Amino acid sequence: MNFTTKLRMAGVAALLTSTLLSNAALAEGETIKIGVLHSLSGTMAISETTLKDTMLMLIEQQNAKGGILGKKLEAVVVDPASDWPLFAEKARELLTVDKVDVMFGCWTSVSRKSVLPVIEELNGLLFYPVQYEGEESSKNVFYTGAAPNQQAIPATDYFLEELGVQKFALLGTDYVYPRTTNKILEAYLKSKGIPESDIFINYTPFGHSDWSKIVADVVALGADGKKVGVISTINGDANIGFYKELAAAGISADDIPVVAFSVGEEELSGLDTSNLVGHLAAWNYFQSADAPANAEFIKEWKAFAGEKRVTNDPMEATYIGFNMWVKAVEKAGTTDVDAVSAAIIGETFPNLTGGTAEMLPNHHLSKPVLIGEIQADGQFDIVSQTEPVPGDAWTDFLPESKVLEADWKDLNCGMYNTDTKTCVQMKSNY
Amino acid sequence: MTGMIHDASSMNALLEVTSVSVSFDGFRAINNLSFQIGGHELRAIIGPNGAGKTTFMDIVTGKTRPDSGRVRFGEQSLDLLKLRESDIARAGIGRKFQRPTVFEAQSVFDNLLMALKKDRSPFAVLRHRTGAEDRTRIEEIAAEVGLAEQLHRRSGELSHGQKQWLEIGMLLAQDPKLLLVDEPAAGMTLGEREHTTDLLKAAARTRAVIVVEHDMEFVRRLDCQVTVLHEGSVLAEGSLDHVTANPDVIDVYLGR
Amino acid sequence: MVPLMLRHCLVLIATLVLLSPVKAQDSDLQMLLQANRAAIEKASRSTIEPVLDALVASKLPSVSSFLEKWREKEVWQRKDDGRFFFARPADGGQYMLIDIATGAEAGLADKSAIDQLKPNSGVRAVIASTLVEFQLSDPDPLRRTEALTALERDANESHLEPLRGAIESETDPALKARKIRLERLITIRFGSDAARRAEAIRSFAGDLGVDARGALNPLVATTPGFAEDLPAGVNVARMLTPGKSIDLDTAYGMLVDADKAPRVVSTEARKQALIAHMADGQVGGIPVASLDTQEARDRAYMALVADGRVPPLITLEMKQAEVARYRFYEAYAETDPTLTEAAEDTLSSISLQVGFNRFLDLVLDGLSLASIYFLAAIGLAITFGVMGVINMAHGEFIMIGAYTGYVVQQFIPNYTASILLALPLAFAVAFLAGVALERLVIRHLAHRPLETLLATFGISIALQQIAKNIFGTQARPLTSPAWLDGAWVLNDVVSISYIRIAIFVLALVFLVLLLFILNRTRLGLEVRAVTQNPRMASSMGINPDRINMLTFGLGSGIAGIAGVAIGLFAKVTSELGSGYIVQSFMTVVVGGVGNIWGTLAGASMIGSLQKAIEFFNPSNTLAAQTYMIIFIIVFIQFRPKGIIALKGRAAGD
Amino acid sequence: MERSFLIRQPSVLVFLGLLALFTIGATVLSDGYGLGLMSTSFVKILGKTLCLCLVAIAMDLVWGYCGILSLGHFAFFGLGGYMIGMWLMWARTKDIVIASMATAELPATAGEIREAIGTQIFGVVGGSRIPAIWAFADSLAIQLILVLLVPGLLALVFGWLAFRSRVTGVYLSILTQAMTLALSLYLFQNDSGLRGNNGLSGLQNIPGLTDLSQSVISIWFLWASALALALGYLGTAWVVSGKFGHVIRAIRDDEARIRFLGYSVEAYKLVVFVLSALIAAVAGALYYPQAGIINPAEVAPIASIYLAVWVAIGGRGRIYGAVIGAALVSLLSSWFTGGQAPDIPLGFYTVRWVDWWQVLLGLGFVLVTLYAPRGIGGMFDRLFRKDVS
Repeated sequence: MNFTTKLRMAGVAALLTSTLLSNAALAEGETIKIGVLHSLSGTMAISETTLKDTMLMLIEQQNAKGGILGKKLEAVVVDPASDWPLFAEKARELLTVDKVDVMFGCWTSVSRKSVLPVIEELNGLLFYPVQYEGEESSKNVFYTGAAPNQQAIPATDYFLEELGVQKFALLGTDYVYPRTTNKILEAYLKSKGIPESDIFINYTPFGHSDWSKIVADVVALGADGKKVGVISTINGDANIGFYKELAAAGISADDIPVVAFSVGEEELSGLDTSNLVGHLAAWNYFQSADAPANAEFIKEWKAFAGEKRVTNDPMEATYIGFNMWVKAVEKAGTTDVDAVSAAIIGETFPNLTGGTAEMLPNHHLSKPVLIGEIQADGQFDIVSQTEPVPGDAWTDFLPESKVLEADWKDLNCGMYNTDTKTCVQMKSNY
Repeated sequence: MTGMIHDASSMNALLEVTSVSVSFDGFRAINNLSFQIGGHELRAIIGPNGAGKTTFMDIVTGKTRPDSGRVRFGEQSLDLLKLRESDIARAGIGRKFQRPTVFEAQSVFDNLLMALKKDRSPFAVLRHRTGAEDRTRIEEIAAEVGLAEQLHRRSGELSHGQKQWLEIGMLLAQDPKLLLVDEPAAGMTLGEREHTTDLLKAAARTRAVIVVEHDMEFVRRLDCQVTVLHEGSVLAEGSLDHVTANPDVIDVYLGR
Repeated sequence: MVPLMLRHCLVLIATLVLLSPVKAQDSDLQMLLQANRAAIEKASRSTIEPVLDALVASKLPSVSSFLEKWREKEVWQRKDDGRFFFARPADGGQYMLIDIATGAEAGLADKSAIDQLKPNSGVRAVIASTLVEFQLSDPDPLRRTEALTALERDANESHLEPLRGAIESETDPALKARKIRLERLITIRFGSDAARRAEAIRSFAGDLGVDARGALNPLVATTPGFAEDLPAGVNVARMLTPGKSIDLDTAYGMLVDADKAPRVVSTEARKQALIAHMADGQVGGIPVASLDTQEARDRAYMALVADGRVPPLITLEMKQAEVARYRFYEAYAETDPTLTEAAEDTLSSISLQVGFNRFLDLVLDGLSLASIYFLAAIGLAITFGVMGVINMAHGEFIMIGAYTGYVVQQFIPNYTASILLALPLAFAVAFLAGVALERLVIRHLAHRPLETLLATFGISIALQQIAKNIFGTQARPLTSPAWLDGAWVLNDVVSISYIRIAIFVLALVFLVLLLFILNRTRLGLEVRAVTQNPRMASSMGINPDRINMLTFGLGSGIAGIAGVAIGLFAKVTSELGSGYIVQSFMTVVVGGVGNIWGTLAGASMIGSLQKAIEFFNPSNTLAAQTYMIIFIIVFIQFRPKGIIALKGRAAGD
Repeated sequence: MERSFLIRQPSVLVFLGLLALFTIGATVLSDGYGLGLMSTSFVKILGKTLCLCLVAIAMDLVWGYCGILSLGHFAFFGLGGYMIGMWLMWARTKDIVIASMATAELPATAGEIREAIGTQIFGVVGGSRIPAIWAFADSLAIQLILVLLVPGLLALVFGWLAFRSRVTGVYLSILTQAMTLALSLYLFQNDSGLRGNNGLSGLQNIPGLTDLSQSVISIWFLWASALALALGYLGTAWVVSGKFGHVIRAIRDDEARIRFLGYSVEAYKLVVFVLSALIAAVAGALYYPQAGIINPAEVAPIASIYLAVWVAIGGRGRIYGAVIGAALVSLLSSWFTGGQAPDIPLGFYTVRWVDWWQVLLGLGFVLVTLYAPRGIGGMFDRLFRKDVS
């Protein structure tokens, strides 16, 4: 190409352009392209790499089954490097340069918020596999992780009813998910008759390691004779220091139980759990779930990624999301975003824990909520499993959100005010 | 008190240092030193190593703050101890360091340009345009110090002696009332020394010049009043012949 | 408590009635369980109590052992007939079932044919509390301890008498003391004799235990109330003056809640009222289109009020008038004033003690944090302070140390041995890495400190990524030996974990060791010589290159050891070190460069100050860190050379 | 600015010419205005790269020319972004709110609109009260002034404190790093009123221009960034070419000596520091609408260290060096993280660029500092036998 040759002479920038150009030319191939938008470097790589591997495994399996609609699947893996603006940049690149048909990705809310305007503008499709704070429903996103009512609220109920907790310490890493979740929980607890003075809230930075004072503060909460429980939205590495300090302080789960929303098998593999036995986590999936589909999934995962690897909730969410998308594409006979989006609502797929997940009109799943106690081997002992709970995009426990509803089937609106009967906005406010 | 010899100019001294002391980590570098110099005078300061010559200059130029004493300068009797280095320099005291310190990355012209007596505030400098007047002045000074040919060379490329001259040139460009010169002749060839002596003598016609020097030959050539420092105080003052005849001085230089 | 007892009796009767249809060969226990099968299968704290009461009331001998096994999750249920068994694993993935009453083997079963009962911790706590009466006088001291632990967590009125009965016969003095203390605690909460309760209350004066405060605080808990005249029998804690000790709005709200005053019309309610009374494009004579200011809306609403179509607004005066008709007070839930008075007295004596001890605890926390900062920064103090080298890869040496510890643990499963080996090994590995860095990079950048900063930053990102490539992105476990588990507990307020103590000791050891090396050894002498005057030193036969290499290795090696220590109490990831680098630099700079004492001072100041800020702002640790850094920035302005300033080359002149 | 200045600085003309060519070329190739051969995402990358070049120039001014190694310049860059981001979010949300309230029974009051905006913007971080710092968010003009004022004031106060007490060299570097760390920690708190970790997002949607496609807007921003870069380059070149430039280089080379010439080093440093902070702020204000989101991680210390590294790689003390360094490293990063670089199978191990590119980058820094202390710009100079100080 003469044109390209000229460009090459213009230097590095042009060289890059030409690469992009040639890629763009190839994009109309015979494969269905799947964008994988997970950080492979930076702070979030710790969690997100696993999901990238899960996607690669699922795609490989689907190809072994013959692909979809007679076409092979091709993964386009990019690395947004835990850099939030880079998520938007990479998403745009995936949609316009690589021309992917669907994207699976993001972990943190801020990365999703970064990507949202881009996919809404370009009418892309994103499956988001992580539990999050809710308060969002985009036409172009399917949320296969838990909304607060599928994780935080049932866990709090468990605390109130099963453990008789009367005083709550809400400990979180200082970012959006804990903040919003705690705000919802605060409102929920007050509605359950817990006075404000019995709710202690603390926020720590990412990767916090100096927990002794906070643990001491929590212990001191017990001084008015009420049973104290900790609801932890502590993220990532910081958990390790927290649990170590908890164990060192000799606090057993029977004294002060901790229920965590961000601690799964993967996080526990980073520490010695013998002192943490009995503390809790709430998820929609545990590796220990006793179901044939799960056993099969774990076997395949270990064969793909290695014997020592564990499975976790976001992996199941990815798995369900991927399979639902496959079914929807087959049903629609095309990968066209609007057709697939319409086809996927009401679609069902078996959970790994038994039962069936259903995609709701608000782009969330209905899934059972599981509560597990940590065991000495780093796995969870499931002590409670609910019937499938429909994910709620807008929580019922905050006055502003109570009146809001998302429905992409009939109302065709992600933020519908049931009081005024108006669609507040078509596109998300990020 | 030593240093009882006063010449006529001391009545209206340009620089008046009174009972200054300073110590570093217990070592008394300057010990109750008093010193005066008039408006148009050439003065040499000699003394063995560690006599406090450089510290004395540091105090006058504001680099070191004395523990006690007074330093007054100029007609308004400015209290130098209250001023910062740059203010002191602007008040009219120029200093040449022992090792030539010119801005080696920049040209001779630029070095002189920076030294030229002008408004030194950042915004004035930002607006500065180098006019014909400035060029003429710089060329004059360059000619005076013998660097007319070198004006557009990088000063880092100059020989050692040329750097010394450039530095003297920079002092002249500042047009100070008082010049402090630290060992100007160090490392110079004989011819260069003569030229330097002439420069300093010429400079002292319109301003006060204090030369710190080791080299007795050079001091003799300067042909001026001499102050001998020892252990941070003035040991003797007067003509070179006078002080070299002083038994104390002989003792210090030759004795121990 | 009477209705509860009644309920229990009813359950028991119901169970007995249900007994007959169960198969004849079943033991009484099995029958009883089958009768309550649903409640046991889906055990919940709120529903399990009647079942437990029935079991206890049955007085069957095997009840206590069944409860214990149940609590330990050792009870299984056969799926086909729902019968309960104990089980132990047998060959071929099968389980040997054991009869719950006789302990006899009852045949093999496939794992898929049986379900394990997994009572959650709430249920387990209830079971434990039920077990208390069986265990209080058990000959096995372990069981007695268990019972006491259960009582400490959750006791009720019914435990008081058995506990009192079990004190006399107790032989173990420690357990006896625990029982006596518990007896007093439970007396405070459930005792029936006021004098005895008051005595128990007073006996806890100055006691720091959380349990003591836990028993006393409920006694002095108050609820606000109001009345036209103070009713008799209310134990008033204090009177409330509306507008002063109680908010006027809160007070008025109490009246509204009790239907004693009309509800305040909120802005939103007024808006709804306007919408409801819209007619012909206007409300109250004002066109709807012009209702786009609050002021216009208020006018429209007042017009509606004038027409009597909406409730009037409640003005401040009206609120005040209403509130003035009542007296507001805070009342104790406990009606006996002698008890509340005793509790208040005791608590005030405790709170003074608690305050002091909390301060002590804060000091310990501060010391601990300081020792961690010190360990992290001390290596830097050597390389930066003594050599003037800015090593941005210092954090990565810490990381190298931590990963070394992790690798050692992969080969040596004994945690004590592996830590003891890991410490010198981490030093050695980091030392070598440091020497390599010094020889390959830093030596060539002598006297260009800002450029060493950039080059070592490059090394830092490369090392981090290499660690990621080798060890993966997941955090790796670095487990401390069992003897470092737990905490040194002075009382319920002051405690510090053994790991932190170990780190503190390690920091002290290094302080002494380094002071020794620098001040008393040949190497130290040479280091100081090179620091002060390299040219002179080399003319005296000291090889400055060698000294720089060793110094740098020493600093890096110590960072490696710090890595093991930090890994023990936090986490091992590739980003472990980068979290400490800025803090370490600040520690060194604040303390004063080139001086180990300075680093100590810097670490102490930063550590204790951070804890102090956290103390005043306990809900936001992030803010504490922010203020800390701002403080450091300001501090440096006033002491640019740090707390302990040095002169000479190291001071950066 | 007179003719003689440009004649004495031929490199400035060359650079401006190349920049114009580049911008026109990109426009011609773009989706929005041209042949459609260059994707919008790439145009955005180019636009952002220009902004990074501009902040690199600011860094070069303060470090390369004046010798102050600031490791906190992204604080100013980020603050510039935040200030413009506040208006972008506010105005966009206001449009949405007014549109959704248009159908309500009663016309909305100003208070209701404010409240609804608050809920929309802060609902996501669990709040609805509008923090005081958003007082002027409604006014583009004021926020534009704040783009300069806030970072400028921070630089002024910080610089005044630091230079007055003569904190220099490495100490100053660490202090500037602490400054940006404190800022990022502060912004991380939800209580900061700037939406905590989520930051300000959706900034690419320009209020009032919602009908325009991003392919067009991206070109506008490319031009705006190019213009800003051109002005920044020109301005910086002018500043450093005159007597002021000589003085600040003299400060870099020998601070004490220039002091004895009567120059107040502190005042000069402060002027340079603030000036460079202002340039950085402008760059940030142009960068983030293209990036779409700004959050506290952007002002974390590491970003500023990278900035120093770009300048070092490009060659400090030469303005084009800063531009080369910033453009090269950021475009390379973008390429390597894009998954476009092919993996290298070695049989026993597959070298994947996502895994190894950071290692290469790091070692690259080391090699450049060791063997090419004048950076790529220095090699340029040698090529053209030019003697640059």
